[in-house]
Amino acid sequence: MTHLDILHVGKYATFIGAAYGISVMVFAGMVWTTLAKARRWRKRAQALDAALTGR
Amino acid sequence: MSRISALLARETALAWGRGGGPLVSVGFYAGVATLLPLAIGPEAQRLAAIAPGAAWVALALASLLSLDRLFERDFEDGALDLLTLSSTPLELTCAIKCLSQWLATGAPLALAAPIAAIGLGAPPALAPLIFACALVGGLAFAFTGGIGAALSLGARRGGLLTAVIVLPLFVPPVIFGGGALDAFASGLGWTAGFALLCAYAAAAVALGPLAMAAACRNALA
Amino acid sequence: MIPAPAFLSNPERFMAFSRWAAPMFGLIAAILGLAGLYLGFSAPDDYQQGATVRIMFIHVPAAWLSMFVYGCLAVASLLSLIFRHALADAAAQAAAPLGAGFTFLALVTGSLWGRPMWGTWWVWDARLTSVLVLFLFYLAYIALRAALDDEAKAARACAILALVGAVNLPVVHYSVVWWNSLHQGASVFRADGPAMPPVFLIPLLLMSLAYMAAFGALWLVSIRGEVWRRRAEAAALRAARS
Amino acid sequence: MLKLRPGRWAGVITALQLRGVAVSRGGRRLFSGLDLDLAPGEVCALTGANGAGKTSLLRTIAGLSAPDMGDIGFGGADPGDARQGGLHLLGHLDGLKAARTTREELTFWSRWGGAASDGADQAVTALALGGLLDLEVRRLSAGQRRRLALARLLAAPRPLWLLDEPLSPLDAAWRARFGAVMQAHLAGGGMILAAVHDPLPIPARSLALEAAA
Repeated sequence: MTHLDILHVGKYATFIGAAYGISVMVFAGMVWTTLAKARRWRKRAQALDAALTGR
Repeated sequence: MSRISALLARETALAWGRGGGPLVSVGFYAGVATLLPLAIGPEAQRLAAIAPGAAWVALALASLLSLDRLFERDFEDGALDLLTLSSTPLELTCAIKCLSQWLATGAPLALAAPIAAIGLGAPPALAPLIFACALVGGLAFAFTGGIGAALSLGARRGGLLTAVIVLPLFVPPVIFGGGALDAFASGLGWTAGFALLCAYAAAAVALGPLAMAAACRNALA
Repeated sequence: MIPAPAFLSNPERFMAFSRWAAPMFGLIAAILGLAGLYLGFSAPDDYQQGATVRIMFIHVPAAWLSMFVYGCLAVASLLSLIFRHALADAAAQAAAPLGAGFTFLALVTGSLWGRPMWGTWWVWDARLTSVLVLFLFYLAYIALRAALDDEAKAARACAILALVGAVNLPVVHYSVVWWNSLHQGASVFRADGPAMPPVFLIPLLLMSLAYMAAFGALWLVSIRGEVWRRRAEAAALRAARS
Repeated sequence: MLKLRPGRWAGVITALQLRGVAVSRGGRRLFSGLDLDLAPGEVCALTGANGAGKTSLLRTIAGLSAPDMGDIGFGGADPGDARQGGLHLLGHLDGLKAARTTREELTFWSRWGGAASDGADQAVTALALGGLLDLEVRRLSAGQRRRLALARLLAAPRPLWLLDEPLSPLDAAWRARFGAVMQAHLAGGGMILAAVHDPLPIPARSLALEAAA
């Protein structure tokens, strides 16, 4: 393993890591916002329906 | 027929706006062409390399300017209702609006394009091709831009929204026109790029009004 | 009139369907993803690109998804225009941000993949440039949706824009490829089908299916959120009037 | 007095029939179950509070927007043709450009409406616009500007007039005078549906729009 190879692999590791890291973050962001939106609006809709039927 | 010529005369007069319309577009165009060397530096060799492309992109941006007046004014003052309630199909009315936009601001811009390009250092031999590209490209920009103008009717900050909608649609004509100019400047065959530009302009003229009319009906509903 | 697909016209049926379908897609995505990653990382380095080929497993699926999602957006918009169903519009509205997310992923991973070989963060490669312009189309759709207040008008205007985009995208792709051939012929990505050794093809396929399943799950949940939002607003309207 | 050529447009619209029409705006239902019959020579005043949907109803009849329910008939004529050549819609906004002169606007809109060559001149005499022809629209008073908008109705005669508070900017003298013009239009077999707040200068049955229950 010449010096270059280590660097070679090492250098690649940062790119691979960065690519996977960003992908995981973006995916997590998409999942969280989607679920949060769905839950928030379901609660609002059910609360309003309850208030309407309750009246 | 008189109805269509009457509309063309009216729309061209409004777009011309006693000289105001083209003045704004050409003024913007000259402004961009002036700022470029100030930013990049006056070295002729560097400027000449980007002159045709820069002139072409500046032309595309300049044709964005007068788009929001294309439908917005008639939509807000009630004229669009009356233009719709007519035996002339709305698609044809939209096409005539874009055509008069092209006549009033596109053509003057096409005259300014060679001047700006040569001013930036493009070879004078390029002038006729830039003028031709600017004329045909202007038609493509007007009809594609009209779609953005019609879609953003009734939206807040309609003008900016039109630009965001329309710039991705400008990618093909910008590439074809820029490619033709670049090919000519480096002595290669420019006809392919120019032919593709004409094809895109023809498609925009044919299909654009369909989307515009649908968008106008939607905004009026 | 062409009969609308059943689940389109009846939100109730869609809500019941998506209630179990969304988690199922999520599960499929997780399983396929893990399998794909495991196989991908256990495969040997590529003789040319070395270890960076691993980035391909998340770049190519993202790039494929960015186009697939725009297809879904265009189909949903077409159904929304023809049948005027709020559900089709909700599907289109829900697909756009997800599509933009996948396109962003494709651009970032593409740039990171090209960086070691080309030494620059951005490579004007035909495919990458097309994905960049596709990203602009998504932004335009989301901007138009945000700028129009009236729901019914926003639905039709955005549907028209999505279809105009769908007609223009092949032309954009062709013009970028033509532009690329004009300036420099080289292309960063050779990950197109048979030229790739099978040891990479299988994980790539698994990852692509995992991404699609993930999008399916996210899309269904997002549409459910849209349906709840519209119900909440309708309820608020009724409450205000009574 | 203005002589209208009666019956010239007999083929286009012979009646207006609304059956169970429901209209909503911005997702809110304004009214429903509206019925109306208008025969040639009849005028109907549309009343109702602001926001009751008078303007929306006129725009729906004109075909600019679609009704939620119910159907709109034009006495057997094809709705598309009827709306392209058989009716005039006069809205709050008159679509006149401030920088253009009265003559330019009148000639364009009468040509656009398909008026005969002398149509515009007839309208000028009927609404006394002679002195204003070379003035720019922005120099006209509200009353003069409304008379210019009303001139369009006369320049290109069409059977059905859909008017949205047509007389509000006019003074008493001009209201009476336009009342006579409306009478002439009705005598010629025309129909008028006018959304008004104060009563029309001519006798007319009225239709009140109540907000949806």
